[in-house]
Amino acid sequence: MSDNDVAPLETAFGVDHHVSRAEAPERPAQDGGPDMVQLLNPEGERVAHPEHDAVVDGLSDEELRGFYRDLVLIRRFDTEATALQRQGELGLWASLLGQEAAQVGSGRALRPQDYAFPTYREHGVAWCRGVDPVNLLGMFRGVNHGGWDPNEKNFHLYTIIIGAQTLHATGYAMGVQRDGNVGTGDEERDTAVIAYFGDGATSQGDVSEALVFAGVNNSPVVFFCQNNQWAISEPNEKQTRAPLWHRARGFGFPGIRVDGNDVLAVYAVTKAALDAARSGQGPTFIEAFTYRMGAHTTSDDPSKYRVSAEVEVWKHRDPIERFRRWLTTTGRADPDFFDAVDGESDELGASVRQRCLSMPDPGGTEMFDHVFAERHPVMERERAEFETYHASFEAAR
Amino acid sequence: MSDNDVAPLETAFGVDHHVSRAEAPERPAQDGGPDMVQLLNPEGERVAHPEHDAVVDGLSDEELRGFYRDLVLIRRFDTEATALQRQGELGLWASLLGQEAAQVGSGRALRPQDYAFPTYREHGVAWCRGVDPVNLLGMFRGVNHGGWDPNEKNFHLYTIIIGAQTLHATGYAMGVQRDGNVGTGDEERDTAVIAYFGDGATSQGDVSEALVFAGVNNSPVVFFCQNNQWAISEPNEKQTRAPLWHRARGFGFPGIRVDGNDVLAVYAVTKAALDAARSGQGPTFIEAFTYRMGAHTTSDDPSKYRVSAEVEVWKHRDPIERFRRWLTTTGRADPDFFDAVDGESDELGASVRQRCLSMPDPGGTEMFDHVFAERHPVMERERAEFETYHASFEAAR
Amino acid sequence: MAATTLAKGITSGLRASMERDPKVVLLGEDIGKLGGVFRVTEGLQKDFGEDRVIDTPLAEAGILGTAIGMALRGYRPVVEIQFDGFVYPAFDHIVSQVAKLRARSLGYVTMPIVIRIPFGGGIGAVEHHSESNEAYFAHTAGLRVVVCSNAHDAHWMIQQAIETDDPVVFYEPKRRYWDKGEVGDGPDGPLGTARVLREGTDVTLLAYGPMVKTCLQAAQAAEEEGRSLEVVDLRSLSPLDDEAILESVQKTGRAVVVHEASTFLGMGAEISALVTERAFYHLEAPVLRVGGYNVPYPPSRLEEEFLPDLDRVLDGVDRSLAY
Amino acid sequence: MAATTLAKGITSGLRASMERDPKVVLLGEDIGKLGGVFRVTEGLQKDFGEDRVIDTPLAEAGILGTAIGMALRGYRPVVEIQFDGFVYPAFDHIVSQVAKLRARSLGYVTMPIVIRIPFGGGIGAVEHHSESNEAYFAHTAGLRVVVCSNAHDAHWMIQQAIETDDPVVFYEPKRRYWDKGEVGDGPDGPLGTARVLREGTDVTLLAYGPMVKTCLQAAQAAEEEGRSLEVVDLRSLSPLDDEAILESVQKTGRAVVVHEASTFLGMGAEISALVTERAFYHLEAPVLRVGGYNVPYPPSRLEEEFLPDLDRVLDGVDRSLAY
Ligand SMILES: Cc1ncc(C[n+]2csc(CCOP(=O)(O)OP(=O)(O)O)c2C)c(N)n1
Ligand SMILES: Cc1ncc(C[n+]2csc(CCOP(=O)(O)OP(=O)(O)O)c2C)c(N)n1
Ligand SMILES: [Mg+2]
Ligand SMILES: [Mg+2]
Repeated sequence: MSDNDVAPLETAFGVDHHVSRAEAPERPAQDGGPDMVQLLNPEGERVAHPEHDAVVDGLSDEELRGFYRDLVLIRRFDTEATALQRQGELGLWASLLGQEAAQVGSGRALRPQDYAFPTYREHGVAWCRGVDPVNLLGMFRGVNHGGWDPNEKNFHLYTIIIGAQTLHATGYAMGVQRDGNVGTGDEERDTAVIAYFGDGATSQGDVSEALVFAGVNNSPVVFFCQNNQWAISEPNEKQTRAPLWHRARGFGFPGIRVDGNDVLAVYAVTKAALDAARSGQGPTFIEAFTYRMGAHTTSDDPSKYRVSAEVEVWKHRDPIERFRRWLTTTGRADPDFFDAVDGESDELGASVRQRCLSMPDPGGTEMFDHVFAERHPVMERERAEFETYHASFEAAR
Repeated sequence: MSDNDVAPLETAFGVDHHVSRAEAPERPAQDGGPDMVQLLNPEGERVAHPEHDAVVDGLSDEELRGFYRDLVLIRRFDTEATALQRQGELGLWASLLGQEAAQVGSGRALRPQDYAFPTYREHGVAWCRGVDPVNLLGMFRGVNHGGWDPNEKNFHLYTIIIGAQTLHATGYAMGVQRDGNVGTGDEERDTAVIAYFGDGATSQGDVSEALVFAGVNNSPVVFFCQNNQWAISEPNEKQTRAPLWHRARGFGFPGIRVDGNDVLAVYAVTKAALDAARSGQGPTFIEAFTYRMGAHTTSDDPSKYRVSAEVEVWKHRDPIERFRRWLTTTGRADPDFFDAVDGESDELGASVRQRCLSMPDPGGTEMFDHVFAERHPVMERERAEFETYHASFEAAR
Repeated sequence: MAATTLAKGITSGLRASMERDPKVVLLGEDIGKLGGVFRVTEGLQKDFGEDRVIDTPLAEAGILGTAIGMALRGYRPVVEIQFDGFVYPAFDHIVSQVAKLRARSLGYVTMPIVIRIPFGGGIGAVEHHSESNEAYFAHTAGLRVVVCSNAHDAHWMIQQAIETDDPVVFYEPKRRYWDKGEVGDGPDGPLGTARVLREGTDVTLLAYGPMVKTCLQAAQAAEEEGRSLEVVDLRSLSPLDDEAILESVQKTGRAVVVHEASTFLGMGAEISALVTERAFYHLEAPVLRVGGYNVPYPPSRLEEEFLPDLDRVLDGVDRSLAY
Repeated sequence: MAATTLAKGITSGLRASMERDPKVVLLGEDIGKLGGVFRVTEGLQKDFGEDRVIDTPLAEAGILGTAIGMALRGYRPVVEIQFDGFVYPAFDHIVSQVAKLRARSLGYVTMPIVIRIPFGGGIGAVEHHSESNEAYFAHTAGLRVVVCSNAHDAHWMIQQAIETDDPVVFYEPKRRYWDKGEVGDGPDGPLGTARVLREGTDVTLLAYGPMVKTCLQAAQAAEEEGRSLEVVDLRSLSPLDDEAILESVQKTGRAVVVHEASTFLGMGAEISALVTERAFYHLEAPVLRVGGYNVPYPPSRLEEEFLPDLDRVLDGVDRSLAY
């Protein structure tokens, strides 16, 4: 092979050294590598970045404290949901523990008119969009499959089929283009779409097809990949040989890796990508380099497949800790503020719990109610049969 | 976006200039660009290439004349098939006109133990593998769906579902790895797999998934994309924003663009990739930059969607003409040789025609014969019913 | 309107819908300049522009997936699948998303998507180009599945399919694309209804799409032998027009379902079960099925023997009458 | 052998096949260290290595597509689909390649692939985790579709499925994974045969997978009311064991088919059609169907009302006997 086509290849983990093609990928310590955008290091120190400094320096202290509040409250919500599952009130829960900064940073970069397409783990994004968190429990409690109005907060239903939502986001963005809501310069009109997905999802053909469609159409969509290093029990190297942020280039648009545990960096990078999309510069692929601190879901048992030493490494990179430290050392927040957030967080936990327990079960006939928009004889007949059957059955008792 | 993630993007056509993200792709003159490997220019002049010179210089004159013979005979076969279709002897034909060098160059780089997975247009590859060309007509005549034994010449059946065969090739290569037939150093044992597909196919999720699987498993498979610029009526820019050879990098292995109308370059590049695969260095993605000179198939009418000026440009790049010129000017072949090939080619045309016309129609019950390997009551009952019905029907006449 | 082909009936129907509603967009492979491999969308890109008649990348999952996104944004996508055998890469989006999104969202979201599929055999094509896969979609709760059999229905049913807020899989009998017929002034009843095309008293033939013509010919031939066959064009496979089916079978007491698809779990199975459940005492014979054999679609030189034809339909009628 | 769970019956069956034939390889998501989300492949990667128990990338089309390639190279891939609702991205490879390759190649190529699908509801799961999609594959010519309902069959049928040179879709009733049963010394008849699990004279219950247990319980309850129900475990959905089905229904004159899948074009439709065609004069009542409603699988708090249970089965029996 000639040199012009084989620039240094990287392993999936961004350690930027030349890898011979003969070497099989192995599992290194997960380090984002030198290309990763980071504005706040794990010690809570601000790292200068010529391109992104201006944006974060422009954030008011109130906005910054707002980020912190989001991070804490969404973690609290998540903890409560996990507890509710343990107590049998939810059938399942997919925790976002460790991914708060990736979600809050990106979620807060969205404008009201933007639209988000989540997986099943974007509780933090939902929170930023203003979706009532209790709504997020419905699916896991088994009372509905989602059940919020996606258009109320421009936040689509959770999508469980891995990767599918990236195409929906792309199509939505193609609609935005047809509405003329790109590149007008009107801040309230220009619209971007953001598609969330995991590292595992990048293997699905759907995700690659979304990159094709978005590239060809130059659509206003940001592909936001939370690389939490694991897809259930499978580590990154079972999904890809190259770092994920490299993927986009071959589809004709930029890819970038950001420290997913750094809320400032995620905010800045996502904002830049969304701005680019809204102004007609097309898609961007963002790999938020983070870690799934908990189990895949409450049904999972990570002790079967990963070592706790790895988790320990990532504990030191906690997204909330470093941000709190920075807020403190820079004098942007004081102990009263932190106490207030803790108080609010306890209230949130209690109210979520109480409102979860009082979520009504759906009535049996509801399963027939929303399948079709227009009259459908089979629905009508089965609904009637269902009622008759249950009535007779009750009567017989 | 920072510079480190946005290196100059190219349009799909390899013109290597910086394209702002805002510019929508447009349709330039198809030029392979400076990264394209070319050893023989359209004028038939040898272009030096430090990496590949040795390989082609090592080819004997006889081998080189063999390439020429292949190119001419396969074009003759293709012309005959097109004629047979026009005369109603085939239901359809997918011509390889213009792609002879891409197919012969790659096909001749294969070793007997290698395995090829074609689309429906790889008549030239089939020829190089030693598949009886009449077999290729069966599917188009409607007497079978392929009907050769893939394992006889290590040439899989034609695959019509776009892109599917790239996964089959990858799985086959995973089998080769498990057989230990990679990197042993034994020339007759080490095995590579080659998957053929078109530019349009790159949009299919299957193809991207094949790149994922091949990358992760470091499998001995070469992805050979014949970019003939068109997928039926859709030009490259409807399929991709980036040049196709860029695709591979994001999946962790090299991509390379080669002049698909230059049999020497295709041979050299493919041989290097196959050697790498066999020796355990994993996959390569080759984009053979070529042109579909004819219609998509005999059912197609390209006048609806492309201008003849474009076809004219490519006529000057004819793969056979340039090679003939080079063989002549370098004294590697003389008029007698060319005459002999022409004679052989007429014979091939006549024999193919005659053998096509005498291909027997299948018997009706054959449709039940090969569905299952083991006894199946439905097959047996329906076969019997079929026979009874037709017998009674004949009797009634 | 003057006589026109079934294919052009769809073209004019698409055109009418696009003129009426700017949210109607078409997506598919080669539907722009080429007008589709069957020329059904011919001229539409020229008149409505590339934003509304979209030549997509070659990826069916991508087509359906982006169509879903466009529907979520308020568009009404009409998707063309180039041939029946190419719908499978999009299967996941159709059954897991298109069919379920409304129910999943408790009705907040609608999926006004039409999936046009040229289907069936008889045109001498290579493999994957002659499939009849309607049963997969008819079995899928949440989809409407309809089939046109003539130019008139083609023209009106495509408009009805586009107008409904529910997703519709719209089958087009490709070997009847070039058959001509009159297009009347309005649709014959709402989407979801069957139509009796020929009245008769001895046996009911239930068919759809390409087999409707075959059944009408069979009925004609049977008449010459003194048998009176009723021909029902089902038009809608999901929901089935139970009432129309039962009414006819209760009258004749005998039914033969005819389709190109393999019989095992084909539409004939459902219709047989349905009729038997709901009209048991009216049946003088079991509902019989005449369909494709339970083998992969054979090479085209065998398709005449694979597909039901007039004789096989009449053989079915004979078997029914033998009870 | 001692009593074991259905899940572990499959594990031991896989192990036996892998020991016997080094060409048997397993592919799937999370089947290695984790042993699959249902732990069916637990311990196998440890014992047979990563080359034979392959944790694949998260892409079902990729899994099936590469399995096809491995089969072409002489391997016998056993694929695990993590949950029923995730098989659709692989649908194209299953119906266009796995099912057809042997016929296409005139028998030169065989496809000894087993596609394991944990299926059905009743475990309180979120959406896409409780689907019963067997009818899609049973309608597809070229596939064999089987379902186990107990530990014994699980253990032996998986081995039979691996041994046959034909492709097999192998359904595992996930809510019965933890049910225990004895595993006997050998299989009860070849793949493709049904089994009468309980003899009876009044009505035949035809079921498979998770509903077998429900039907056995219903038969037990019915006995207490003096009714004698015969329970047939179909075990094979394609091909159906016609003879066993007909024999039973000819004896009782009445049949109720029970499954979790939606009834419209579900297995019950085919069985009803088949029985009516071939045993018309034996039927004292139409074949009735008790199944899932024709709606997308509901949220789990409603699944008890969606799924057939003992009472709904007995209601079906009552309706049959009322004829
Ligand atoms: C099509 C499909 N296949 C399989 C699954 C089962 N599954 C659920 S989550 C998951 C792993 C996802 O990993 P990743 O994309 O990295 O997201 P994460 O869960 O880490 O956020 C799998 C395999 C699914 N939901 N959909
Ligand atoms: C899954 C699928 N979708 C659509 C088609 C119809 N089709 C056949 S060939 C073709 C274009 C293929 O273009 P390309 O991959 O560039 O190959 P080429 O024909 O140019 O060699 C299309 C859309 C198909 N065969 N399979
Ligand atoms: Mg992950
Ligand atoms: Mg092409």
